[in-house]
Amino acid sequence: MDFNHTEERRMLADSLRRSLERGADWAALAELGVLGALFTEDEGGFGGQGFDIAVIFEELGRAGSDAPVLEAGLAGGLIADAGRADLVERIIGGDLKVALAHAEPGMRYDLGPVSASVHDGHLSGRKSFATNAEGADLLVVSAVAQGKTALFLVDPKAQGVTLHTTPALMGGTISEITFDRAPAEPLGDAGTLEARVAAATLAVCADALGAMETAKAMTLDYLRTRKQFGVPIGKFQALQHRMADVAIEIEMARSALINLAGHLSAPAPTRDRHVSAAKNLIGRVARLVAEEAIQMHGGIAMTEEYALSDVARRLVAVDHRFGDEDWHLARFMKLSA
Amino acid sequence: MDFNHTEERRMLADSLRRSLERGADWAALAELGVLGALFTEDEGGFGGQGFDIAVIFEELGRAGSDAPVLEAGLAGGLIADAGRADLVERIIGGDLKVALAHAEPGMRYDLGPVSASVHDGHLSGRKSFATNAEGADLLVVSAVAQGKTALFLVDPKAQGVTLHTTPALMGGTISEITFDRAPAEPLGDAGTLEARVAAATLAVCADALGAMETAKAMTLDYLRTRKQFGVPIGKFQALQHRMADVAIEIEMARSALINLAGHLSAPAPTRDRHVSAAKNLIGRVARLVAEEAIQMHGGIAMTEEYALSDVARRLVAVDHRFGDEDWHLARFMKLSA
Amino acid sequence: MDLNYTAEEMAFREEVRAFLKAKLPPEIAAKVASATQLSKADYDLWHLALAEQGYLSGPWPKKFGGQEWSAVQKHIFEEECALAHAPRIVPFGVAMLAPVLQAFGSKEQQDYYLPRILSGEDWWCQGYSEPGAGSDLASLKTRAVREGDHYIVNGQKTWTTLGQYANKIFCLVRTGTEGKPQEGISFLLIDMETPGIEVRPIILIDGEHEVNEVWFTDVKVPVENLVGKENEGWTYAKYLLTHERTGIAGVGGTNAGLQALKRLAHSEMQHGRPLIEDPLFAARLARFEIELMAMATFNLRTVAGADAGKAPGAESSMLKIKGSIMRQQINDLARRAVGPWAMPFVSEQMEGNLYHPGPDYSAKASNVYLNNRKISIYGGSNEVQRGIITKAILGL
Amino acid sequence: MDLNYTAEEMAFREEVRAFLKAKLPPEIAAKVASATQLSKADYDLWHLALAEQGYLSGPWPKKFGGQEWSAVQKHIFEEECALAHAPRIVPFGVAMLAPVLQAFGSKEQQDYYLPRILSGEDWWCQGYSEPGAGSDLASLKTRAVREGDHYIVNGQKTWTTLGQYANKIFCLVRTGTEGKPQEGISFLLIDMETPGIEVRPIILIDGEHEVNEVWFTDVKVPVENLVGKENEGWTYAKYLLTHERTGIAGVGGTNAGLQALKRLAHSEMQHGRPLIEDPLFAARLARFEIELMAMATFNLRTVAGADAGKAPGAESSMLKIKGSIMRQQINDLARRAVGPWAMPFVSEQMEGNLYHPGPDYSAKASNVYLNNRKISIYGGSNEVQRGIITKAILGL
Repeated sequence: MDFNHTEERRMLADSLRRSLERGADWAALAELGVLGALFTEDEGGFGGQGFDIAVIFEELGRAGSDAPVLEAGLAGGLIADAGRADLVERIIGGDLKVALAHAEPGMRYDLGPVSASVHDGHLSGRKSFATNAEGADLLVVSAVAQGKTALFLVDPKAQGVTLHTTPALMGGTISEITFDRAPAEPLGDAGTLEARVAAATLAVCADALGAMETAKAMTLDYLRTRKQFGVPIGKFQALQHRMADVAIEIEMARSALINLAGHLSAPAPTRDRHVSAAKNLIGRVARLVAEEAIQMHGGIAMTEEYALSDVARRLVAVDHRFGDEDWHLARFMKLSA
Repeated sequence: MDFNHTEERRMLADSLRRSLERGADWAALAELGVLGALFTEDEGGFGGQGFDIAVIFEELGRAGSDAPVLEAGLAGGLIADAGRADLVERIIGGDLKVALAHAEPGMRYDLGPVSASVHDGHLSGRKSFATNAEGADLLVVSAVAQGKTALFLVDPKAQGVTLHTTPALMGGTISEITFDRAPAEPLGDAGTLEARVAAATLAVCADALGAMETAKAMTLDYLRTRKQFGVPIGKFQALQHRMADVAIEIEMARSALINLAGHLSAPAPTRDRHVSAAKNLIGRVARLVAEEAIQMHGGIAMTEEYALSDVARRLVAVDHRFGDEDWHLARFMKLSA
Repeated sequence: MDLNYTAEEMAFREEVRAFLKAKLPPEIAAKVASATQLSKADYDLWHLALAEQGYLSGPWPKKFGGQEWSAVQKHIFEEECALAHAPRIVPFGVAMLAPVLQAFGSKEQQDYYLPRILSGEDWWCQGYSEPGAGSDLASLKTRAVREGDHYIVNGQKTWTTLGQYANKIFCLVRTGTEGKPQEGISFLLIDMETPGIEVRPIILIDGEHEVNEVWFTDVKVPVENLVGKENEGWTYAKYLLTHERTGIAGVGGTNAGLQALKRLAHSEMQHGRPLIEDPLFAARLARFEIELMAMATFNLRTVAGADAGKAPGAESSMLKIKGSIMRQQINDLARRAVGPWAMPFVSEQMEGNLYHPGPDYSAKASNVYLNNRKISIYGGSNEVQRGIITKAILGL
Repeated sequence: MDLNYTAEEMAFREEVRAFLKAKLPPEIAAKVASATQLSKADYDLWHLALAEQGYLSGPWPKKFGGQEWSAVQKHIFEEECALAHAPRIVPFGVAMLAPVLQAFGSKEQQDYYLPRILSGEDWWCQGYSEPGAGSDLASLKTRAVREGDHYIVNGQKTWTTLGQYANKIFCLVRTGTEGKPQEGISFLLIDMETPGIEVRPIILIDGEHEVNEVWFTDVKVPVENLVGKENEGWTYAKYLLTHERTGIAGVGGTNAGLQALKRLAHSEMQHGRPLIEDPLFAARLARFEIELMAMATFNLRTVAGADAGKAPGAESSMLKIKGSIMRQQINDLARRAVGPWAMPFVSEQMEGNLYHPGPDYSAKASNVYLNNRKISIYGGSNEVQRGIITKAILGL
């Protein structure tokens, strides 16, 4: 048993943290190897394991990064599963930004059924909640063809593709996409979608942990410096004890994340049991941390200008991505029965 | 709208409180009118409304009384429903102690189905959770006769009746009773059982409220006097804030009790919705109050000798009488759908 | 004990309902229901409708043209308005400044300002909080120095709600520096048109513009704008804080939120079934409703007590804590209920042609959840309220 | 990162399992599983079985005959013992006094006492707490005054667990009154047979006799029974408190409780179906299991860190808080699960032929729930632990 990250992962995490502090752009992330670390050696990368994803996304979450790294792993992973090494190489190199358009209105957090369809090489349908699709060079889109759900590549700038993009609660963007007979290139079947979504859920959990650490650090800093009634508010025992509980819950979240990362390659029922356990627990803790951080800060945390607001929204959004607390609890119960 | 008790009820509550402090016995309770207040004028008493029950049991709970008043109202109420004014008069006068034997192993918190049966005037079966049946002069027992559940009167000292009695978590006693062809006198049908159990559930809720007030008073007293690290522990802000939350929840419990008392005579679906709302909420608060009172006291609260242990057990037992938090939540959901 | 309203109270409820049905424009109610920001015109329209009906001054003393509503009447009025999705009454003039003027203002101030509050000619905002003061209100720093017939005001106020629409502001300012921090504070009425006042928007965590900073640079305020006596403003401020607390639990709004959430949960689908049928969600909803039933009665007990002449006092602190937590919980449940539709995050302050792509009921779920984190912070944070309970009720 | 045990650790687990299977008497395991009180004979039997196998001294240094188990080994041992329903090892001699003697005792003390601990000849109990001291241990008042070759001890200790079985007690006593309260405390070994010692039972809220008061009246203790130096006992006590904390989260016991509860919920019926199928109960169980999965890893992270030489320090405080709360939660769930069977309340101290009328799994549900309220109080209450976290981890 060993709860230390490998030297390589620690180094990647450290340099990623420093780069993000300096405002790393997409090219810098690719240069650092962040994108390569999302893929296994077989796929042309040098990572792709649960703990690779964990260390990278914890740093992205800590820094509050909006870079579309999750999409590179999720859509890129599906591209890799289809054997398109040519595209994966360009993703790892930072030359090709990809995003997934799978969810549809009414699916809520389920992975199906899909209504979009492909006929004669053209895709029609409406997709929701596509994160960071705006600015992507290539979309991976699920659709029904010959009665089965399959994956397709669609150029977002092609005829028949319309994006309505808004800011996303967690940062970055989120798009509703309408496909009206848009040209679609077959990519492969959707057989690995669940596994890739499991990895993306791990990414969200790790991102949340990083954001929690930032929220905690900001709150502690504020408690130490902000004075009220003549003393730093961190001297008030009621806040101290609540902050101690917050710190404990963050350790619980970190532990759940480790469990998930260590079982990402396990057979699907075991993997998904850990996915749901971690997502449920981390969803709960993320909300606690966001709400306590705001409450302990007081008014200043309510302002857009103060950096905590971004962090808090990112934490609140955790529960809305890839299934909320209750959705995962129900799945955990089913998988444990 | 008026949230004050009538003058009569206030006087009854005050004198009951003082009598209990002086260690009132059964005759004294009858003398005070406590037993008469459980019955309506039609039944030969001078109360019987939700708020009569509320004020009486709040005092009994506050004092930690083990007197079988709940049984007088529950079994006695069923006797009154059967039109046995002769017996009711003796109950009100304090000459006849009664108890109900209805629940059976396996029924959990449901009110049926009943397995005990009556043939040729003799009752056979096993009853559980009969509170304060030990020492009762007469038992009201439910059993199936001619295919229908009906109520019977059984002398607990009669041939064929065996009680196994243990102390009850909330104080008083609880008996398993085996009936082996015990002589049984028909009382009536079981059509008013639900209404009488609703009233008994109100009694448990009111009793809980009284016990909460005692737990709160004892804890505040301890917080004011007990010193640790040189100061009264009530000066520690973390405890102050938790105690403030406890006080708020007790006000919520009191409010739920008022809602229930005010709707005890409403049509069954409305009545039971309030029964379940109050029992669910008061079950939750009772546990919180018991656990926080123990935790804030520390070690001394763990000892049998210190009076809080009785109070805490009484509060913990609330959730086990007439349906627990989840049982009532499920019923509330059903009644609200 | 009687949980029923009197015949008079029920008649009053019917009257309010009829008024709301007749006078509340559906498009304004729809905005309120969907948590869309109201324009100044929307507020003004509703203000005038209420004034015409005499409801705006309903709680005022009769000698100032009011009807001396009982606390129960106020409660009924608030409950019905919330259920009808009426805009909230902007409280700063009608419910905050007016009682202070009625109690401590000069005859001239009363005669001049009170009618202008009702007519909508003056839109008042509140200048209490300052950056760095928070719940420790008494540590305020904005200074007013007497020079002849004027005070010269310098400093900064913050969290000034709807200050962007106001033409008047009532301020707590420091006129003395001796004694305890509470001493040396005065209560000043200031015209927002006066040179040296600058209003700067604060965008909140929900992306909206609701509050402002107000900066004062050598602002000349006539001495006749002083309310009561110099250096005794703290007394008036405290009076104001304890005067109008019957609505503090926000039961009306929370109940309206619960009803809206129930409707929503019948529309939103999960696994092909309405969300309301999900046992985990249904249990959350039921637990909440059970608590709300209790809180409504807790609130009424306090309200009825206020009518019976008992000062609500520290019970208000209990109601504020529980009420704010429950309001936040219903917002949290609504956010959960809309599922992934909570992710598109759009505010009316954002640029571009942004609309929320989901069903109407989902558009503001995140914004409202985020915005209402404020209610456990403002008006004395829940931590401050627990401190009040500790002293006043628990005696610790 | 590697969540797997090493081959050596897995082999050790197998060895422990085989030992438990061969040597743990089923009737003792049944008592533990049903929370029935163990007799002194039960404890002694198991103590000797462990001693024979060398497990009792497993964590001890090799120079004292131990095997220097790693923290992970200790964890594996505790986990397997809990799952097999082995009696807990009474820690006072083996795990508490022994490390102190090994670190600070004289050669004579080590040679005399350590073998007697393993053989069971001495049953030690702990004389730390005093009435009125609670978590503020340093305020202790029991006095030891030197007279010639003896200390004369007067005072009172409390919460002395299983003191009714003990023939020896190690005590913190006050030998000096100057300086801070922590100064002037000495660590004394006392024979319980000495005249002037009286042990009085304390019946706890669960109705059982587990702890005692120990009264000292002019008790003569030979000076050679002083451990280390006079007035430096606080150092040794602190060493003891921080030495053995790998089991502090109680994961093994909580996990055993969860497994038992799952079995129970398949037997107990509600509305004619097993309780496990009730969605509300199943959700409680699932939430708990999810948390336990995380806490187990949190615990292992700390345990593995201890092996890597990191002092667990304030992380132990986190584990103590979370571990005690979760242990209490599983007891609470078990109490809920048995439904009305929680009401018959029977303890072994009660008189008469009392047996619990319900199914076996229900007999002690209330008692265990009540008894384990202690674990968030003793050994430094959770409030004290939060204070430690505040200073040591949060830096507030």
